[in-house]
Amino acid sequence: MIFGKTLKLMAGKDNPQERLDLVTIRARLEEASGRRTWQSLDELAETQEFKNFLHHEFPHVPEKSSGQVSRRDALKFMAASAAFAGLTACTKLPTEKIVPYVIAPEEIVPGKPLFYATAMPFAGIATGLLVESHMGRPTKIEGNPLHPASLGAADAFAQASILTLYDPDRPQVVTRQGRISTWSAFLDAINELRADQLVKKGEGLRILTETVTSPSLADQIQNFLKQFPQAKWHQYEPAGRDTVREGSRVAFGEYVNTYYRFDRADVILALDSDFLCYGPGALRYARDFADKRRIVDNKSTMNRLYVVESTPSNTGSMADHRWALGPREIEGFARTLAQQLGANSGGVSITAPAGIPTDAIPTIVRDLQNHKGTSIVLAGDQQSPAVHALAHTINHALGNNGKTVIYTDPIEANPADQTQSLGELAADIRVGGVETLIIIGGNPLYNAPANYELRSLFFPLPTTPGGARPASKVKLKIHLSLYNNETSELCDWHIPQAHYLESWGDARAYDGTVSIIQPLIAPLYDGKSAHELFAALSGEPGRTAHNIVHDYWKNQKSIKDYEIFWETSLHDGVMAGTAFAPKSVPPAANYNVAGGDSSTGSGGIAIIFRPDPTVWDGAFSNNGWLQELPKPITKLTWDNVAMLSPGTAQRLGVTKGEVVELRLAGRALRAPVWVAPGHADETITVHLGYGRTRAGRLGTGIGFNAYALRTSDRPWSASGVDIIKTGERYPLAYTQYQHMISQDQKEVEEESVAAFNRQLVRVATIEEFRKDPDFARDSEENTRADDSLYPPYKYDGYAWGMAVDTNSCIGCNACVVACQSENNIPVVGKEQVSVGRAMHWIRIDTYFRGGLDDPETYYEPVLCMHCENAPCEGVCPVGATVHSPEGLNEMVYNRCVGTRYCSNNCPYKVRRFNFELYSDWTTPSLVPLRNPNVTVRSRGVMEKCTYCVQRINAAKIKSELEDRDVRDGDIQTACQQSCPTQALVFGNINDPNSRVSKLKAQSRNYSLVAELNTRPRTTYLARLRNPNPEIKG
Amino acid sequence: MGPLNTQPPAENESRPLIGPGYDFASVSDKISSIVLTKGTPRGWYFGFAIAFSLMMLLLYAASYLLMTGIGIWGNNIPVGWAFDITNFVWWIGIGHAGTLISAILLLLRQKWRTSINRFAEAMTLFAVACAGTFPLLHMGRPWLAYWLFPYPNPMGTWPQFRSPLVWDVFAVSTYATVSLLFWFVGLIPDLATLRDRAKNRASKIIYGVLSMGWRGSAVHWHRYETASLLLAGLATPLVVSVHTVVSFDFSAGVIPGWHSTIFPPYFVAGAIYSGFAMVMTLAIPIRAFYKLEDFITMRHLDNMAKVLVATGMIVAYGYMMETFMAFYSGSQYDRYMIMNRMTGPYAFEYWLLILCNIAIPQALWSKRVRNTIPALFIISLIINVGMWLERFIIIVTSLHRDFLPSSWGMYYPTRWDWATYVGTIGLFVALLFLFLRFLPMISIFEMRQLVAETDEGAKKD
Amino acid sequence: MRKHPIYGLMAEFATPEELLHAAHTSSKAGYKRMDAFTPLPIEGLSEAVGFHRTLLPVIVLIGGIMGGSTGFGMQYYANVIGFPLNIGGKPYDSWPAFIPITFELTILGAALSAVLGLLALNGLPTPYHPVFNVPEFELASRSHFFLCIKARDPKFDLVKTKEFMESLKARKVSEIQA
Amino acid sequence: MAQIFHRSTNTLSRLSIYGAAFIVVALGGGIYEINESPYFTEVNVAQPQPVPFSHKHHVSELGIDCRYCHTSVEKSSFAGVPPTYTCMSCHSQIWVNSPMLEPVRASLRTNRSIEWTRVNALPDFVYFDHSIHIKKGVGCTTCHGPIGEMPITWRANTLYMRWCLGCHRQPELYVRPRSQIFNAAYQPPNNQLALGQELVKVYKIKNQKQLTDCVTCHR
Repeated sequence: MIFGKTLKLMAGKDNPQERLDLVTIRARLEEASGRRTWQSLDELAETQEFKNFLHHEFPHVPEKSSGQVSRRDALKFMAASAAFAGLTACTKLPTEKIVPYVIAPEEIVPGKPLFYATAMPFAGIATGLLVESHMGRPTKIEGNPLHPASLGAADAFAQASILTLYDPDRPQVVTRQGRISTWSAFLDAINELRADQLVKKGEGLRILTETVTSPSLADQIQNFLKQFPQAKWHQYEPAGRDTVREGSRVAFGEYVNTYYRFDRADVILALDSDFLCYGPGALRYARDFADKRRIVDNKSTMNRLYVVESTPSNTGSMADHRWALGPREIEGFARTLAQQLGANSGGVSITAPAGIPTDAIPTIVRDLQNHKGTSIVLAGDQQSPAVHALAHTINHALGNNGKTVIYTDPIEANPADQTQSLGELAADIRVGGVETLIIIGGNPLYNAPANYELRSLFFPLPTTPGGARPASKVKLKIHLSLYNNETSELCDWHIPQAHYLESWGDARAYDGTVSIIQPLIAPLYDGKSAHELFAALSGEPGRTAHNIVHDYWKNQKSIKDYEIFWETSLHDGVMAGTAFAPKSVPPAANYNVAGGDSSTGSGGIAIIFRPDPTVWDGAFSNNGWLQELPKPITKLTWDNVAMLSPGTAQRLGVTKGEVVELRLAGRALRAPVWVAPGHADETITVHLGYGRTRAGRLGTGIGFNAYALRTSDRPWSASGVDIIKTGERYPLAYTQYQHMISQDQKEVEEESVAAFNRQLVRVATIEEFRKDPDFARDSEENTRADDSLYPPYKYDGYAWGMAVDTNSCIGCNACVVACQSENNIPVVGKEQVSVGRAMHWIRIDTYFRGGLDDPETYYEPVLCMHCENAPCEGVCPVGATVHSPEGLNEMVYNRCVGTRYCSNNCPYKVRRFNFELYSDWTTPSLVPLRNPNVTVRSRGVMEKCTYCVQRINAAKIKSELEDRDVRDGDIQTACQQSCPTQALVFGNINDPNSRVSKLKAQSRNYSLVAELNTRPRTTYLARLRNPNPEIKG
Repeated sequence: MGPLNTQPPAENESRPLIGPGYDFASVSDKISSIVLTKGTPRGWYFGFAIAFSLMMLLLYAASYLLMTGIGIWGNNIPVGWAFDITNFVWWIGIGHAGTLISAILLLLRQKWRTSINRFAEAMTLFAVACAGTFPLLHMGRPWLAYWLFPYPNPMGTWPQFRSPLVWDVFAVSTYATVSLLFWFVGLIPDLATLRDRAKNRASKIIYGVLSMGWRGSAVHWHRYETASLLLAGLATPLVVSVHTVVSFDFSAGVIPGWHSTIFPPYFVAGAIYSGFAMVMTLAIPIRAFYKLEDFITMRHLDNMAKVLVATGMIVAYGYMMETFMAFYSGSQYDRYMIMNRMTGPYAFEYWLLILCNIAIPQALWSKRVRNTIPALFIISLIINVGMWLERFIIIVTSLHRDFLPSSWGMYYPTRWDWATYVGTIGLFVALLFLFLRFLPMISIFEMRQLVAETDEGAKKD
Repeated sequence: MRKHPIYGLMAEFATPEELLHAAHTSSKAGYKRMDAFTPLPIEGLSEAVGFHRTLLPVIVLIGGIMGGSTGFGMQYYANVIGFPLNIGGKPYDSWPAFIPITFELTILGAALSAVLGLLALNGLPTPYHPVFNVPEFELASRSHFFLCIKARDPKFDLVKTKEFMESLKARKVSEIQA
Repeated sequence: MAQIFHRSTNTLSRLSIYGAAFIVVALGGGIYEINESPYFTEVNVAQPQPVPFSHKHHVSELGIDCRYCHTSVEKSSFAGVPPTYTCMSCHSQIWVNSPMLEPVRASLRTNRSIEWTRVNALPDFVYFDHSIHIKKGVGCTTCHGPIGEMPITWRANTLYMRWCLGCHRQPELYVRPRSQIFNAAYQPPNNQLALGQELVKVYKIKNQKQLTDCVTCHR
């Protein structure tokens, strides 16, 4: 009965207590402002009542040096009390309260979730989302099927951002010089500032924002700049797209936005571009790309993907041909290609890359030429302007422009070379030209190029050694941000920023489509949005974000019954007719693409900077889900590493986990080595976003800060880095390869070899598949139903099952986060991960084929197989895991006594055990986050994938209330829903017409370790490759 | 037990089972005096103190476990079981020798069992007590352990009787009960002796209550012997079944290295192997400390050594068959499992186990070794280690690399793993010390029978 | 007890052989209600004092059968009638899986009935018993051998019986206070 | 040798053996009984409420339909407890000054919810859904008991899993015609079994396998 107690602490089910407050707030808003309008939010937030609620609901979390410690103690206590609660054999349920509304908001049916469309701005660019809200508290983020950049999918960042919303480490009050202040006090300060600056026309007034695509915000800023003509607006995005913009400017003489139509492309050449997983439109690209290689039968066709890249990436692992090239070589490769295609190659000497067989390039050229208008050549966001320019001219030469490659006006409100723009700001500060600096979001003091030495400008060093530090030349520094971070620390004012789920706004998607960002909850921490801040700066503090956005578009769309248009835009999550029209831009004649190559310079080892796959530029450092999310291919968690190719590692005599010192242009950095199969030789990759000093209890002080080596002239790669061995070792936590005791690559290879011997991954080329469509089928004797002494169990009615098409899986991790969010899966921390106790219910197994120098990489999402003859069930002594009449392998948490026998006996090791009290029961702000339809597991309980049984039950009940059967597609598991490529399909396998049945009917269908006769319900479809027959190897 | 009509001693049993010059009186006095003397030897206090402190360590480890969870151990996914179940199987195995000596050797009319069966049985009880703690401690939510027993409850649920763990519960609890009964029945006449020999009133009463008024009536003796024989007849299949059921925990699984039909016989053999080793380990110091060389003679040790060789060879055969089957079966998983055992991360433990369980014990073939007490003592210790390693290897190496390479892992014990293990050893020894102090460690009335028989023999020639 | 102020007569012997011989002679002499007390079981003695076969085996058999049937019944009820569940696709009545517990409970039932039966038939516990009144009786659990002819015996006569017993080369014959 | 024990100990010792056995059994029985007792189950224990709301009065005497207050009972898992507003829709006209209703008026005034004590509580790992039970012909009083006769509400059933299973195993013994679901005074007819079996067919109620499946209630 221990659950009976514990779950009271967490809103396992809608705990009436939590429900009340948030919802009455919401209800109050409704009254205050009518449907879906959120004006007077901040007035309300000012009320004492609201403050009390906040305090009672989200009391301040005391600053702890390390969150771990305090959490651990708490855990002990909880565990103990839990234990003693349990020890009394029969415990009485505690008395509960029911707390009804005073006045019920009409659209809320207690116990039923609502969905709202909104959008998340990521590096300024929007992805459309649907957010599930239970009784007024957002609990789950999903993709918006109506949004062109999502089509129903959502990436890991977007889905995990809900955890950031409830992050207890977010600042909760306005601070001035680090001391608690208030918004109204700040407004007074602003008024002084305005009074002062209006006279000076904004002389010495500077605005620093991140990339802005929000038309309404841009409009506000422009108005502001009208008021203060001398003021300047700078933008900086650490993992920004400067080189992309610059490339287009070089090629076309103006900034243009480029997006691609993979649904029309048969041959794709990616120049170090991870377009499937990162960058604007990635979700859409992944879907279109996968659709072009979906296999129905052996007549199906596939597109072909060539990739040259330095760092192993998800896109690289999907390639039919992949070559690992160093940064310099990639540009050389692009030039060679351009030249052979007769395109403008910049008229500089061609350096044909060594890392690629000589016969390959002509073959690729031929392949591209055979697909004029149906091919794409694209360069990665981190490639030099030159490479981008070359890609543009190649596409032009191939006649892809307007067909597969679309050019539009830039989606940024104010496109610029941001690195340069920040440089100007730094220079102005240095000469004392900046009096007031207003920073909107971002964290420049952490992530600005090292050579700008921004920090010392904010916090000058003593002129004389040991002397007093002079005051910063910038008199007034104001920072609006989600966290009180390294930058806020040195600002005079810090204003807590409202999370995008708390505030109104708008943003453009990769193709210009505008989405309205509508809040799902009143700001939990008194946060303000950029809109509200600029309203204040422009002298109209009363104006709410809602009005600003609403009115801006009212002026833009001069249509009658605008309110209906507005409501529709809110409801759909996209604003009709806002996508940019394609425009034809001829490349400027014979432009010079020489130089600009950011990686030339002295030889030696080249270093590559990349945004981190899970914490990006550091913005997500304090997000436990993302920190613990195994990074693609490396499976690393909670750290960043310096990646080397096996060959280079051997040459340098370094092994995994060994700490080396990287020296570049007088700057140094210590980083643990990771040996990455398929990495380019003589090249080292470091990921940005770690080494934070002020990120919060989770993000502070883990990993190393790669920005320390990054300079404005070489933002993405530089040559001549020296690697010095230190002899130290650094413990790393990863979720695969955990059996390795020695650090050499032998065991990685052994593992993958075993995987292929055991036919866990089944691969063929499309030709082979056409010849032998059954190559993947399980052998007859492994699939006989009568392989048991006992009679087989009959499943009539629904029979749930899943098919996983490994041909579509790009290993993007979206499913992992979706599952974590849907099923209240706890975060366990680095130490626990390193001893093999990560809790993810779905994992993406990664195997290599071929030598580790340039291997093929294969992904295989593994979740519970829901075996019909489940080995786990027979061994459970209490029947805590049993089989449902619909074929689900059920895990009954409240019955589990934790013998772990089931996990031992699981051939797929998909079961996860709460070795300690992992679920956080002590942080109040995390309570509203939880999915009320899924039990939060206590300590000592086994758990595993349930096929999202809560969704199955909901759908079944709904169908019965409507007197019908569950239709195919009614039930989507969380992982399936989030998957950008629709690699996972769930449904009723007793219905021959369901999508899952059709997939399972394919000849590529096979099950893992079929010879055990476990008869898994989760089966896999074999991976196919489409290599160019003319290329050997 | 038909004592007076036993067959004439076979030629290999030339040496006496009891020193010369003992009659009913002196036997009774000598053994009971150990219990009834006022003063307790200083050595006893010393040994008990050490054992007791280890017992406290167990208590500490267990409470911390209860507070924090299994996480304090090294267990993980994939290695869900490690030290916990290893220790469980090891202790249970040790227990088996006691029952074997008292039941099977009784049925086989092996007279030499007489002087060692009492403390062998006691050892069984204490070993089972130690074993019993692990199934409880290894649970994620031990406070719900009672769910493994069938009882009417508000949930209307029952245990899942197909699970070998539930079989374990019944097997082990039955085993504990029957062993206790058997042991106590054996004690009754001796308790009567103590009652009658005791000087002070307190012990008279205590032993009086325990002996339940036994007065050695001929009729009682008659029923008593029938009962002993029946119990022996019941305990014999029981002891075999218990370790068979324990081996089901593994052979019922699908994991390569577990899923094997050879487990039941070779687990039973292994159990007896380790059990006799433990009897040897205990007997040698005890006979020295309490000057019992006349009762626990060289011939006892010699016979036990022979049993060790025999069971050791069965175990060795088990290992061989395991390896053979892995290759013969043609299952690549089994093949990989064996190769991994022999060459993988736990290869050292594996070869150490072969050394301890197979190589070194071969020395016992030599009569000289069998008659050098230090050698016997050391070898018995080595076998105990070896048998522990065997269980560790079976559990951990099978789990740490099973079907999907992606989820292969490693297991490293934490200090809490060790604390729990060493703690149970403390518990075991502490109980043993109490037993030696307060109960006759050798069956007095059976020694009288031995005296009677040897007199018979004497008369005959 | 009223009729006979004493429980019987107790003769003490030095060796099993003497006792055995004495027992035989007294039963020949027609004494029925006798008992012998020895520190160790002695072949044939119980027959000599007129006891032939015990019920114990039957009791144990019954106990075993009861234990076994309870065991199987319990499992069958729980898995087939009480709460049938699909466990790994096995049938509800997967009887092979029920054998181990059935077996264990058979043994348990038999063993319990063996011990309880033993105590019950022997009328134990009997902390108080007239024979303990005999001063030397404490040696019965050590080295001496006793024969007792109870007063309940029809042929019992304090004087005659005493003479008879002394004629059996008993070291000492003493009256047992009831 | 002297007797150690007195005659009486023979009887005592034997008694004590039976006694021990008896005590063990009694203990088990005792615990079981306590677990079934109102102290634990709270069956028939009227819960104190901020406002002494009488279902007897509102349901039986005034004949207000259950759904007037418990609005979401047919739509959602949660039957819904009426917002203060609902109470006041009547009580702004009648019993306007009744001191008994002061908390209600206060609630509306201060915009603070009335905190009712939950009468029928389930542990949080049990996922009960009202709507489907109503849909499948389970009447309110089947679980909530004679609500129409409760001056103050009490729990009518243990809500133990065993109790739930009773109906999930044999729904035919409990289901009623749709028209009667909200009838607090409904008494099952004599032909309940026949009727029930008929209704089970009509309502397409799932078989026992489905209904006693663990995830029907636990997730």
